[in-house]
Amino acid sequence: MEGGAVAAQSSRHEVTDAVVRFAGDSGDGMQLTGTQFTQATAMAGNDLATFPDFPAEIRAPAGTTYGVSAFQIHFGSKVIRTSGDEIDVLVAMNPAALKTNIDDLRRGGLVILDTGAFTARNLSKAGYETSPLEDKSLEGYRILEIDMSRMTVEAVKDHGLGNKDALRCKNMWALGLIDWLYARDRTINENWLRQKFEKFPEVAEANIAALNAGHAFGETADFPTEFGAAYVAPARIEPGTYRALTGAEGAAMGLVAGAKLAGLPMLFAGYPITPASALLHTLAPLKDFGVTTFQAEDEIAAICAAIGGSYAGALGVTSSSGPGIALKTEALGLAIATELPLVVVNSQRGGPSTGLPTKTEQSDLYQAVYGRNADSPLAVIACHSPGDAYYAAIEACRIAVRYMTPVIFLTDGYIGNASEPWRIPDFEEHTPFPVRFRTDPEGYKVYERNLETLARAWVKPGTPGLLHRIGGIEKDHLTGNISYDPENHQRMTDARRAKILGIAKDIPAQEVDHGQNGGEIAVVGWGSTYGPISRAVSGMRANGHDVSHIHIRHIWPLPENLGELLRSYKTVIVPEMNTGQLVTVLRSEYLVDCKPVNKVNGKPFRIVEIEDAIQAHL
Amino acid sequence: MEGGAVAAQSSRHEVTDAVVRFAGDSGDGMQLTGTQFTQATAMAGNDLATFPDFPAEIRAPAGTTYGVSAFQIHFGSKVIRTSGDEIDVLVAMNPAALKTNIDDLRRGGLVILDTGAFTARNLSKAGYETSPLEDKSLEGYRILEIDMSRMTVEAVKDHGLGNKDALRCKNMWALGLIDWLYARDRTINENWLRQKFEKFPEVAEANIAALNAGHAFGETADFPTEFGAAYVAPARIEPGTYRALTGAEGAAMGLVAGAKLAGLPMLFAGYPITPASALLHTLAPLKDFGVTTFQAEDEIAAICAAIGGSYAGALGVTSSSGPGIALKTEALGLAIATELPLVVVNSQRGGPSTGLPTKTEQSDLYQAVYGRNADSPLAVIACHSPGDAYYAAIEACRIAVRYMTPVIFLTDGYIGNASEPWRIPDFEEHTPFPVRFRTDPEGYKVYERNLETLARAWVKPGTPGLLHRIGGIEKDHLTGNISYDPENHQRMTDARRAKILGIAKDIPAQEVDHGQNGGEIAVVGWGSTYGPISRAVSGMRANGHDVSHIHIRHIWPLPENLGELLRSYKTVIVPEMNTGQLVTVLRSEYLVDCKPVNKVNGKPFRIVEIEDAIQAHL
Amino acid sequence: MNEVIQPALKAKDYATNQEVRWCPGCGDYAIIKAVQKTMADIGADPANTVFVSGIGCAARFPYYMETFGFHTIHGRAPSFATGIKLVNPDLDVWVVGGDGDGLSIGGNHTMHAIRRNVDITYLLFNNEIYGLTKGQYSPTSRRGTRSPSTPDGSIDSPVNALSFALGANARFVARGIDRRQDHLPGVLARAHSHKGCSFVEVIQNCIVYNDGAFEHFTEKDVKADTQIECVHGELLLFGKDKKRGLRLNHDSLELETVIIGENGITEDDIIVHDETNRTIAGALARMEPPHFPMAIGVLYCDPADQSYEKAVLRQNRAVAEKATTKGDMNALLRRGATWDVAT
Amino acid sequence: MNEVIQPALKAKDYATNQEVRWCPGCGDYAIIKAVQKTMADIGADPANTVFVSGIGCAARFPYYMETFGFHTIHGRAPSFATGIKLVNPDLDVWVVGGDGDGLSIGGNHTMHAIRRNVDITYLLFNNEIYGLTKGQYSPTSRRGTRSPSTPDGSIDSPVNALSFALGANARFVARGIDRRQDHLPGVLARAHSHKGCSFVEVIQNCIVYNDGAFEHFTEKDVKADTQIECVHGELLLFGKDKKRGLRLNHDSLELETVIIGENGITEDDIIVHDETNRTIAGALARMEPPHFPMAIGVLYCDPADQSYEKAVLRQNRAVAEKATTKGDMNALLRRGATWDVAT
Ligand SMILES: Cc1ncc(C[n+]2csc(CCOP(=O)(O)OP(=O)(O)O)c2C)c(N)n1
Ligand SMILES: Cc1ncc(C[n+]2csc(CCOP(=O)(O)OP(=O)(O)O)c2C)c(N)n1
Ligand code: SF4
Ligand code: SF4
Ligand SMILES: [Mg+2]
Ligand SMILES: [Mg+2]
Repeated sequence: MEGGAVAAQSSRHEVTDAVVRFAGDSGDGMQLTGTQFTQATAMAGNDLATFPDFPAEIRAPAGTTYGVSAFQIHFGSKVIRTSGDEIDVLVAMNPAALKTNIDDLRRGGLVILDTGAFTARNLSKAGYETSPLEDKSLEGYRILEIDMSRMTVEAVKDHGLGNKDALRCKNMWALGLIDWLYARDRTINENWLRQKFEKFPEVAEANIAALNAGHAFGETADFPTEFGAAYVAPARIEPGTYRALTGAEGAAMGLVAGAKLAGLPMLFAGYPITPASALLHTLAPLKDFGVTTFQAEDEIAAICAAIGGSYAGALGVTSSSGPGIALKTEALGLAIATELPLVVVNSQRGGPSTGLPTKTEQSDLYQAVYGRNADSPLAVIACHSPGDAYYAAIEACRIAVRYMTPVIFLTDGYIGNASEPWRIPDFEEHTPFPVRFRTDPEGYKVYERNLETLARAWVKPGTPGLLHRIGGIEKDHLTGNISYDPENHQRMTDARRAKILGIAKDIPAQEVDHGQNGGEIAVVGWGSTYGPISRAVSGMRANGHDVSHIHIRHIWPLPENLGELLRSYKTVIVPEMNTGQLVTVLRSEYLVDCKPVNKVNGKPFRIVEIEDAIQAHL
Repeated sequence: MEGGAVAAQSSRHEVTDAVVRFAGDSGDGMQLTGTQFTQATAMAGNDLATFPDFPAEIRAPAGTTYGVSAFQIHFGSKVIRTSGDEIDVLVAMNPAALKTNIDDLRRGGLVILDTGAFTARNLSKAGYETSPLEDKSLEGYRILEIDMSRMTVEAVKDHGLGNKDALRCKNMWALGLIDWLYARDRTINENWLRQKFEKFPEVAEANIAALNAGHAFGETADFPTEFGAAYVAPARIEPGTYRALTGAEGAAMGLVAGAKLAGLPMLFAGYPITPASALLHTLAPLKDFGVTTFQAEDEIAAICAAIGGSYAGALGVTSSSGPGIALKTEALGLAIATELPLVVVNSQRGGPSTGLPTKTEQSDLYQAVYGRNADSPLAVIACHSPGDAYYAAIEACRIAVRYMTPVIFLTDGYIGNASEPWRIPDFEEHTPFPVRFRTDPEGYKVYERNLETLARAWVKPGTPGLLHRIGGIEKDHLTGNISYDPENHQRMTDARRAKILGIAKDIPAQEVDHGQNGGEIAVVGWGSTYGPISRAVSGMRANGHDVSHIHIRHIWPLPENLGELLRSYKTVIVPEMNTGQLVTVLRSEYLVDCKPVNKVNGKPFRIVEIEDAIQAHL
Repeated sequence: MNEVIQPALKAKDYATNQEVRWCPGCGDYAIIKAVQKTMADIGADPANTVFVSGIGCAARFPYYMETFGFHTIHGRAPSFATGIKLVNPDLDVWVVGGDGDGLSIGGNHTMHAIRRNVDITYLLFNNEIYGLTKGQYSPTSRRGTRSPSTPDGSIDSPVNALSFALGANARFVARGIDRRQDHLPGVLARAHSHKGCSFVEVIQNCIVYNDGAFEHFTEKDVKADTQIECVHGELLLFGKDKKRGLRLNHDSLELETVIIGENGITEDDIIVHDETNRTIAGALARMEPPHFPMAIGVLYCDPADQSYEKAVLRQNRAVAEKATTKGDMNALLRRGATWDVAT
Repeated sequence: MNEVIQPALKAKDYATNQEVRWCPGCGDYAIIKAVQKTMADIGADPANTVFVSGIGCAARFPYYMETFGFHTIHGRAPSFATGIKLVNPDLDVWVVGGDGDGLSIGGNHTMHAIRRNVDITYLLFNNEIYGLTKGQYSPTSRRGTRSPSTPDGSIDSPVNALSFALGANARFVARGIDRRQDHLPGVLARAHSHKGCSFVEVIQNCIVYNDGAFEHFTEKDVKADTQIECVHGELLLFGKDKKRGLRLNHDSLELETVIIGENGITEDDIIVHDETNRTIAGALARMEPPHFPMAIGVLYCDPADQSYEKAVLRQNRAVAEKATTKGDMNALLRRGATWDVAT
């Protein structure tokens, strides 16, 4: 939290940005609290980024450390690119939440905790031998001890809830307090509560009472001065209509938009898996957008149904995360061989195997680019933020239908769950890329290629005069009949490769995100490392260092100018949340000595980690 | 066929080597004929290499071009490394066989054909509009027209077979003729016939009669002089006991040997697929060698059963080819996470998708090295010939059990079906690598690592005092209990990587197969390109060119000295039967500008193709 | 009315010009003949018909049908077919595959297509062997089958295709035989007309790797005594002179074969085939020579009110009609809380 | 004799020290309790016992059992178990998984483990939902189930776990209920003692995503009238005072529920449970409230002469004994034609 220069609002002191984390038991409703605070913050015109951190268990026994659920938000009057390296304010609803989150609090940061939950039983469940409120373990932090439990029960007592239900309003009490702290308009939260509990007005009113009580408490509370009532000016952001957007929403709407722009219905076939299921859930209700969702019996059936859908003339989309994508590889080969459009969304998570399903990682790039038997080229696109997921998904659809090819669309658990304010585009401004199915029987050859794109024509079954057969055995380069001819196989292999490599001509040249073409150091990233790299590079540039940020969306084929661009820097470093995967592709393609910077602990990079990596090469 | 200098045997002229191809209908028994000629040739002390080329159909209608089955053998008194670029002698049992094989005959080469099969019907089935015996299309070749059909029927008429059965002896007639041509001892074939038709002595005798008739015909036939009775001196090869060995046999016996050397029973679980099934078929009868084979319901069940087998304390082995291996990737991740030994054999074939199942390709290297979700390192080993398959398979087993890791063992359709004379080793001379299961409960930690190999201990369920649980969720680096701890995940990721990279210390330094360390050009190969590269390089060295051959067995991790070695050449070229896969790994690892030389038409490289590629860089 | 009269298509009009590449004498030839005859009988529109298959000899089928065809990957044909039907329920989709394709690697997809009741006609060619991969035993091979992968005889007991389908809640289950050209087209036509997933096992002789596996009930001289044709509403009789029949043992609830005229048995003892009876269908499906005749024909047919893809479509339409966004992308993008940032 | 007497283990001795991470109130707690009790009852040797599971809430089971445990990947547990048994048939192998694990992604492996008759005890926890992935509908969910992936209600009809198992030729099929602590251990003990694949469906309440799905037959006040305990050789009676029972309609061959004393019904009309009768087992498996009670207990048990892995082992031994190479590697390497090249 940087000190603000001018107090803009009466007695409030101004801060340019702050990082708040709400942490509590899975049952404490921390995700809702965080989302509501995000909403109010967004409406206040701040820029922001969030990072929800779920426990792996569905509902772990109350009070355990592994049952802690947290939601972090970073907001400010400046452009916000990450959810923040360190926490300024930690709201800890119980000892376990304190224990698992305190290490991320900056020295001198503020802890607001619910003493009512610091019972001996809860302390011991959290593994505390002595109470941190009594021993010296919290020295160096500012502590605000509040009996939120009691005060909540007190606040809602007129609403006729039992003690257990009353206590469940505790998160709203905390929200009220933090709303007060940053001068949020809590009517937004009130409206939401009324809508959510439409059928249970007494519950809505109890929650609102708690919210108000927390807010009122702020006025009288004894905050350490530097944490007193703060004011965060609206960020200077592009004018327009905004909404909060998660990566899963961004990807879902981008796919729907892509299908619309192609003029196609969509068949989305998936099988639940964390964190990919969010996409299925988001799309399932969108039946008025020509979306049919199909929950298949497994990932293989899902991709096969999606390919069947494309074969029949829809945009086939399938989605999973690493282990599920692994199961789809054989069928992916068929989509490559039959040259049908398909979008395969991979919401990456920690691996190998079941790994860390609820943690984030970028370790499926190898799988996307190389992970198939045979020479099986396809296109790979990665998004780098929730808002970017929308545009990247549209681009994935465009390439799929224009080139009659599967496209792997890489996102990850972090992007999927994180949210950011998003300037809503006008759909009419997108350039459509309507598909023209072939209907003319005259001279039709199944594998004849468009001279520009090298794509074959797309024919819907049901089209009179165009009866034909396709399959996974090598096919004659014109008729599509089975062919065992050696030269034909060479020709088809070359054509499949040329088609995919040719996409490079149809994508934007790689730009430098921040900095200049050429110089000392380029930091090259892809996917969800965007925020920390961007922030680290701009910070270091502000300090006069010659360092630039390049972020790659088109992982395969790579932009045509990328090799030249990379060669224009003395040093290229590549931070990835894996053991070094993009770096392999870049080194092999361009023979540039790119240096890997790796982190594989299930958490996004902190800005300082990128800064350190840059420092090491200065 | 190079002219020989001295006539070593009476009236026969000596040749140093020759390439003969038997081609006929699938029903004509060409594979048997080829194998029998191979046997007799091997017994005569020649070195040799063979290349069987099956049709894709089980049993195509007689007389069609796609039903042609061929068997090529290259033999000589010199060291033979490939089955030959061009054919010297083509035996064509029908018009379709002539049509599909004539292009591979060298100019001036000899065609021996069965005029009895050149009926109007067969000519038209083969797609000939005019008879090649009458038009000028065979000009430039030497043609020997023999009515083998009639002469066979004639020869066997005393054996009481019907006309159809009599005609089936035609291949033995052809064999007899070629036996005569190269002075083979046909008692070997006779003995085999007697054994094969043990229960049908009249069939055996009829076949022998045909064999003898063909042989007798040789004496009187009007061969073009340069193709007359030839003599091929025994090759100077290492003394010892020899046998003919196919790649499938080599790999199978290597796996059995590997398990024996480890002191383990083997559970081999597979699902039929061309060309991998041969391994299952070869192992299924070996029940007295502690081998249990299991034909699972699919490839996934197969690898899971194999992992289950390893978990229970056997050497788990699974085998498939590209599309089937793709299905195994998810489970492979579990073997990596649980750190259990496993050998995964991939008999590569043409792709993508179903592709060209009966044709060869080396296009699964990406899949082997990179083809998994997450950071999932494992070891990859490739064999380069039938005999080498034996030793490489042993090495795969050694690494799997010593490092508690899955090992992918790459072979291909060409190696699997090809055969070569093989000097049989004395099993007692192999160095055993006995597995010691942990049985001591004292201080047991599930993921504690051996300091040298970084492998965890292998504990069989059923061992008292060592109860424990493992699984695919990230595990604590000591206890093996589920751990979501970020630092632990980093630590385990690093450990998995370090373990595999550490294998590099335990494998031989890369040697130069032919040539010297450093110089103008290195030709780097892997797998079944060994023969043509070896031959091309030695040929060009004999002509004074500075070119060396390096052949890589350990694809991952690569030998420690490889980078330095590659850097010691001005030019490195990498021929592969794919669109450039090893080249990606080498370029990325060593930043050496390795040049790909690619061929993807389902057939092995010809020597001249490698020579041309070398020439282009001289 | 200005209607163009299409001349009726004949069986051979449903054959492509591609050379058929099954082994000479393979049972698949007979089956494709029966299918092409059925197509002509029902007047199928080639342009509206799709044959989808997995991998195997049987799965080569689509190449020889003058319709649309999709030769996919091993075991997954029902999943492709489901996707096709979800996008275009009006297409007539046939799935063809072998016993390995449909019951080994593909068993799960077969099961789920059946239980979902996707409106496809699934023809499973059972030759009790893996033909294409050269003769390994399959999940329908009888115990003791010697094959390249079981040189000493197979050990696992086989799955019965029709019991399996019934266990997966199939609503249409039938059996035909490659050699029964007089009978098979009728079964196929029934299967095709059933709305929902119709599952047909077609007994098929693999002349190369499993020749004669079924001769004990398909050879001319034995077939009358070893096959029973199930016809809804008719007595379950068989034998040359239809003197043999099936009776239900009311105590054991098992079927028994009896001879009319012997031991006082009359036609009244014989059960009438009721193709809507699930229990009987199960018992018929399990019958095998030598103790029983093989049941052929439609063993079970009890259509659901609606097939899967039709119901999906209906739900899609109903929900879409009620939706407030009405397919407007801008409305979707703006759904939920929004705020304006002014210049 | 100098034998060390092992003190008998108690149920709690089969529990690990790991914190159980199911949601408070989850039916899985009751099931593990029943399993641990069963282990004590049968005197299971922890060191000789392996729990194998796939992925899902249910599949976390092995972590909580003080035995060997292998938590594998989604749907494939039966395949791992098959591998384990083939290597060491003496191990006591239990497979545990949810309805998604065993019937959705893993349906095929379940089927093949059953038909092969691998000697494992397969416990399928059916909560009619995907618990671990937060509540999507499963293949056993009833039509119309609203879930995150089917916000407007599911459309496909569910599979019945026991019909499916019977269709796959299961030789042991049983059903238990999480809340029936008095009954479940008995079922588990029977399943365990069966040689071959025993398949047990355990009805399990997911308190978070599908709470109350089974209350219509598990709640205290209704359970007597909505559950029927199948006991071999005993009448199929249910109801508070055992006045209700199952009768067979000999024409339709369907089961009917009847009340003794009404319409002249006596105990003689009620069928005696014969657990070796496949036809009855099928009908019992299909029964569902409200028209029928849920059948629990051992519905079918008809052991084969031998389990798969035992038969494999026997064949291996027999063939090995007759082999001329006798496991001698040098003999193997030299098998077939060889020749010598002299120096
Ligand atoms: C993923 C995969 N695994 C294995 C194979 C090899 N394969 C092709 S067809 C087949 C089985 C053939 O048997 P079946 O389905 O009964 O058909 P049939 O040839 O007998 O008609 C197998 C195992 C394959 N093509 N793909
Ligand atoms: C290959 C793969 N696909 C999907 C998943 C995600 N997944 C984990 S458990 C599960 C289903 C859980 O349902 P069920 O098997 O019924 O178990 P329950 O949680 O209800 O006990 C799914 C879809 C996965 N882990 N792996
Ligand atoms: S192998 Fe058998 S099933 Fe396949 S085509 Fe030949 S005869 Fe038919
Ligand atoms: S989600 Fe359901 S099944 Fe899973 S632990 Fe919680 S209550 Fe049990
Ligand atoms: Mg078959
Ligand atoms: Mg479940």
